[in-house]
Amino acid sequence: MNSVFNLFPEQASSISSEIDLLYLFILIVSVVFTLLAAFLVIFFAVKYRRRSEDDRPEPPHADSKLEIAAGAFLLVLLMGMFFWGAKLYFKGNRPPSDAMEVLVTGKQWMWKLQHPNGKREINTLHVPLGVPVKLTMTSEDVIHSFFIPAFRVKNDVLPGRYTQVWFEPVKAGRYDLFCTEYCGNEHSRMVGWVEVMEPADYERWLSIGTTAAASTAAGGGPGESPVDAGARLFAELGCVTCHNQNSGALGPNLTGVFGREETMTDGSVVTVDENYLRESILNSQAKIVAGYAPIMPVFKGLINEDQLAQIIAYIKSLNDNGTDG
Amino acid sequence: MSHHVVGIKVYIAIFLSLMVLTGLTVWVAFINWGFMNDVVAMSIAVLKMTLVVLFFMHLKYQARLLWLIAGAGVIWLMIMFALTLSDYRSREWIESAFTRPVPWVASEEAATYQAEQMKAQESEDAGAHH
Amino acid sequence: MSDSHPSHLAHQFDHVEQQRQASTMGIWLFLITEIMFFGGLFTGYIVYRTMYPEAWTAGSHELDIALGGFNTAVLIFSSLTMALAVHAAQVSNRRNQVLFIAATMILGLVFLGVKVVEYSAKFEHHLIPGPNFHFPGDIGTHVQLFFSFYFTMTGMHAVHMIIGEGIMLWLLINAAKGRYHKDYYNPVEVVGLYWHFVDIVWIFLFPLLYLIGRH
Amino acid sequence: MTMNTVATDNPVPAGSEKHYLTNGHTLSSWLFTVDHKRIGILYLISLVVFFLLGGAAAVLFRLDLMTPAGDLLRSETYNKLFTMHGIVMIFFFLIPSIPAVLGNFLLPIMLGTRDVAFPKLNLLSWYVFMAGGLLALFAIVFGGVDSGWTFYTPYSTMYANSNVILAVCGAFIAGFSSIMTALNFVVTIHKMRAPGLTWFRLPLFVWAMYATSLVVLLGTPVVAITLVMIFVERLLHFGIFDPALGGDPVLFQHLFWFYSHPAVYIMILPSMGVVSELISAFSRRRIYGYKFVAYSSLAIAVIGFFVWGHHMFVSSQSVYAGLIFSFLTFFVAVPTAIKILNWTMTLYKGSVSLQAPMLYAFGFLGLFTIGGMTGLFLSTMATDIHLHDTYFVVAHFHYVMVGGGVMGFLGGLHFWWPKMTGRMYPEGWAIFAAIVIFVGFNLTFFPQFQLGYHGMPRRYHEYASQFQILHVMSTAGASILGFGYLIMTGYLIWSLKFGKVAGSNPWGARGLEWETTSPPPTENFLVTPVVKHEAYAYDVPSETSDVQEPRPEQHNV
Ligand code: HEA
Ligand code: HEA
Ligand code: HEC
Ligand code: CUA
Ligand SMILES: [Cu+2]
Repeated sequence: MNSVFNLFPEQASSISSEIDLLYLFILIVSVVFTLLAAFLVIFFAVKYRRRSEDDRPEPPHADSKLEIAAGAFLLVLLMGMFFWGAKLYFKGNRPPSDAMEVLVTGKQWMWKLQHPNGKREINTLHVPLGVPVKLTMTSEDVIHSFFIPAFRVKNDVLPGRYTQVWFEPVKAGRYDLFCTEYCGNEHSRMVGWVEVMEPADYERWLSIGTTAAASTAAGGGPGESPVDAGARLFAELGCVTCHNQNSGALGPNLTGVFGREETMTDGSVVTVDENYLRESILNSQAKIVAGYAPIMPVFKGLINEDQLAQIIAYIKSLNDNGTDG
Repeated sequence: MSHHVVGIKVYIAIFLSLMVLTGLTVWVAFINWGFMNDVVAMSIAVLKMTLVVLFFMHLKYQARLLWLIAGAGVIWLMIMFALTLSDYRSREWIESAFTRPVPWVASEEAATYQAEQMKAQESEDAGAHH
Repeated sequence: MSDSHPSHLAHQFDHVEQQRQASTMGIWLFLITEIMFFGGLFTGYIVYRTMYPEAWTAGSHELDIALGGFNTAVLIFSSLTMALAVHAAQVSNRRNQVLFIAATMILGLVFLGVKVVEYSAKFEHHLIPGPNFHFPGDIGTHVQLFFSFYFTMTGMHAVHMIIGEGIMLWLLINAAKGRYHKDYYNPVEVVGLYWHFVDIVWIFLFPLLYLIGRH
Repeated sequence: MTMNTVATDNPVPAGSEKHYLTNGHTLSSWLFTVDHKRIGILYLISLVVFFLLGGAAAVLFRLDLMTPAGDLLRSETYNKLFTMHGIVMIFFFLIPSIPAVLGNFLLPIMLGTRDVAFPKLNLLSWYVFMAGGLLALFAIVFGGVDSGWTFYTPYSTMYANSNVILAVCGAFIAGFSSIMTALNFVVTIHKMRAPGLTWFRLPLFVWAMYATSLVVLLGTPVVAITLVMIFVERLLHFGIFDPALGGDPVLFQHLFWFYSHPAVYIMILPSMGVVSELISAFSRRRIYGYKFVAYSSLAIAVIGFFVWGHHMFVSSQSVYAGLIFSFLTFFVAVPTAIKILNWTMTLYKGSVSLQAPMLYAFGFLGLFTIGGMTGLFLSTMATDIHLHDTYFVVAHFHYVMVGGGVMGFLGGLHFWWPKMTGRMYPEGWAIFAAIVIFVGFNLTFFPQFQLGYHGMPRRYHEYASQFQILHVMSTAGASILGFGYLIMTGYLIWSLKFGKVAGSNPWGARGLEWETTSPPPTENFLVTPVVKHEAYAYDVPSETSDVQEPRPEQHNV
């Protein structure tokens, strides 16, 4: 049990100790300067205490040298903090490409999670040890924030958009998961656990859980992976009628579209990512791919967040299978 | 010092210029200049504003301090625009930097395929950006 | 205090010039707060316009250029009459002061009247954002966003006009009583500055709302 | 009524029967006064009431936080209490505190003028403030508000079931009151300085008020329009930030923090001004590097506008924007650090006397330094990811706002108390209270840093049990702190009647305010002072420091 009186909380992800090191650096700088300031103030106050009512000290002779030197010195120190912090921040923002992706949907007041093989869970996230995990997150209502203190990661979860967080657990165990953006009455109950398991245990857990009631209840068929569910929806919703391999198809062939740069009718170029796909499906008229007519129906209101995430997962999966992207 | 009394003729001249500029801005709006339409429209609006401020509002005849105040208002407005847009305009940059094809199930073939894809993507990126 | 204090010199000031400078500076400071006030709306406008250019164009096409252009002319004209009112005060011409202030007020009312006509047309066309909003096609929700800004921006502008009308009524009464003359015309000048500012806001609103993508 | 009591209870110091307090005893002589000093007193009374209300809310929810399950309150109540605490403390206490009370009272005196430039506007600002405050209180009593003081969308506009509209209107209205005060100050400082009082002879308090007022003028309108947008979206259902309508909730955060970050400098700059006055008075020296301190106020005010995005590092704002904001944030620390340096150097070879106001100044130095330094953990992007919205942030901002802002306010209140009331407060009690407040404060908020780094989120009614021990410490501290404030309130009220009569300059301090009687006459000075020396001319013997000459016909403006 890690006590709150330890300097650092549990370090359970690959980035934890790096963040702690930076924290320690700033802490040392702060303590040194605070103590220095406190010492000088007290020392001067005692040494130069008023000895008689008639004390008339000389006015100080300031010549700006001290200020300029101190300012310059501090600026250098601060720039060190800035660069260190920025570098680490960027690292925390770029998931490795082989990260396992888990879908996260926040809603008042619970976390819904879905694993690559379709297994769903609520408020508990099981992840394998030593495998980078990327969470693709969105919200059904207000802004939430996904925070795992032991991993030193956090990001807001927004309605209408995807945001992400990634981490690589380095220590098996059970860690707190908190919602850190105020989201209404039960904000403080929007908490859960992250279970970091040995990969083998994780595989076992994945396989036994796939027929769990939670999966069925949440919409997909039992044990249906997001990709499969997406493929099913793609057919059910009629997407295939326009998006297919036929040369005369009404819509662009979506194979290999993910990650590609697309040119729009207004000449702008966008890179296809999750948020772009989301917009293309929900508000198909917002950005029109060059060479196509704006005929795609708007799917907003027809599909929910879970289904949308599954369709996007399916479209992304087309990259791996297809070769004619 | 604004004891200066601006002549009526000046006012009339400014008024007429403002009217002409209003007509002009409507007229140019119907010509297709692409994004230049916005630039032209805003330039005309800024010009009109300048005329109003300098003459109707007498700033031309006022102390430096008031110029400074008016300028500060405009500059602060620009700060607000610029820094807010720094977020919106650059949101897509990082997305394309980290959004790479991600397989759902990390199977072995997928991983190799992935590696190839990434290489291809990277050379493409390099080509696209430089 | 001393006999050098004319009746229009407030107790805290030493002399008339100081009082005049203080009031001019005060109103200019107030105007920069107004710049920032409208600035918040303009920021939102820019952000969403760059996000949804088509919707903005489509929304703009629902506005009536003729009415908007007419109103622009009315407001510029009212700025002229306001400037002339200040001029009349500067040369101690009481009759013209009253005349021009009244003219400015009437022009302001014309502007507001036209605005009412425009608003009610939007109401009939279901273009008021909210549950009754209806815009054909798929960009409807974003057009609604355009109209949210249209109404908030022109609404805030109209509120400023209405306040201006109120202040001007007070000015008119005092001008009629002959309070303002070449040695003391700060109130006329200050109200004038406010009125011109409101005009400037409209100078920007007109192209930004009415003239998008007209070609 | 309260105002009346103050008016009539006030002692008439022997020898000077006629001063601003005795110039009319009726309630209406207070409610319709245009005297900047009386308006300052009106503000003082109103702000103390708001502070006690906000503090009472804090006491309630701190008690609730004693147990992990939050047994005292329902979560709904908890949420409404911290929201009320935040709104009241920020908009109705700390932002107006020093400017509206000490600024109103002292600024015209320090400038050697009879009143502010627009006295009626000044009175109006108090009424507007009260209207806003009462509206907000009304919202809190009838239905409550639970959006947090930050009003984040779409929660505040679409989901909250509480009285957001009224609270928003209250904050909106209060904004106008700040603007009126700020406008008055800027014009007064520019146009109404006494003869000889050049910019670089101004007390640093005046410089601080000047910088603060600029921030108010340029920032407050933005939060006003942002609140209007909330109003429009919530009440009229015009989509603006609602993602369901294509809006972007993050835009709200940009607009909100565009004001609310600079607002933290509205809260701290005046305190820094007060501390400059205290340190120079109690070490009998001109502030080391006067110009640096003066200019650094302006620098902080300006740079403060470029950094708001540091509240949004994990909001999914673009990381490049985050980079810019983080970078710029570090630049704010430099002028602040220089101020700390200059204050310390003023003590060096000074003649330091540790009376109660000086203790508060020292409290400020220590606590504000800790608060400011912990700001650096937050402006460093990587650490902020972990720290954002945890108790670390709560501790940071209480260290700067309470340890900095409130300490400065209390120090100033004690320092100028004799000037305002004509009576001395009891020194022994004051030192005792200062120490109790200092100890209680640290016990309350220091554990919160540790809580935050260990992951305790803010705005949590229930929490994981490992955090309990630190929460208990914090609550214990809060009761000591509250006790300290109560002692202080007690002896200050006591001193109104029983305090020693103060002469015009009980501290032997320099500055125009010490050259007029205590309490000052309604017109501040019987003759217009002519300033011949720089501020803090402690080396010049008192009698010749500022020669009083008859008001000249014309002087430079
Ligand atoms: C009076 C109010 C006040 C003041 C003065 C400050 C000052 C600073 N603040 Fe703070 N802040 C708040 C009030 C204030 N803050 C509030 C209310 C919030 C939370 C709002 C909410 O979410 O509800 C907040 C939140 C906040 C955040 C967002 C945290 C988050 O939500 O994730 C950040 C991030 O950068 C930050 C940074 C800073 C910095 C860098 C300073 C700097 O100005 C500090 C500069 C001072 C020093 C650096 C110390 C003095 C210097 C020395 C002793 C010399 C030695 C110095 C060096 C070695 C550099 N603050
Ligand atoms: C100027 C600003 C200011 C001041 C002075 C304070 C003062 C205090 N604050 Fe506050 N605080 C904020 C501004 C301020 N705070 C803000 C902006 C927030 C964020 C809100 C949000 O998240 O939206 C916050 C949030 C906040 C939290 C976090 C809540 C949460 O996130 O869940 C806590 C927790 O401990 C806290 C504690 C305290 C305490 C113990 C004091 C003490 O200093 C108070 C001491 C005062 C007293 C104790 C009063 C004495 C009077 C009495 C005792 C009379 C009692 C009378 C009756 C009971 C009838 N504050
Ligand atoms: C009536 C025909 C039609 C149907 C049905 C249809 N689309 Fe489309 N889709 C199009 C056309 C045409 C385009 C290109 C123009 C555009 O960008 O809107 C397109 C574009 C897209 C794009 C952007 C592709 C790119 O290259 O940038 C995506 C993603 C997409 N559709 C997904 C879907 C999904 C998912 C469904 C079903 C839920 C669907 N579509 C149903 C016609 C259709
Ligand atoms: Cu979800 Cu807080
Ligand atoms: Cu900030």
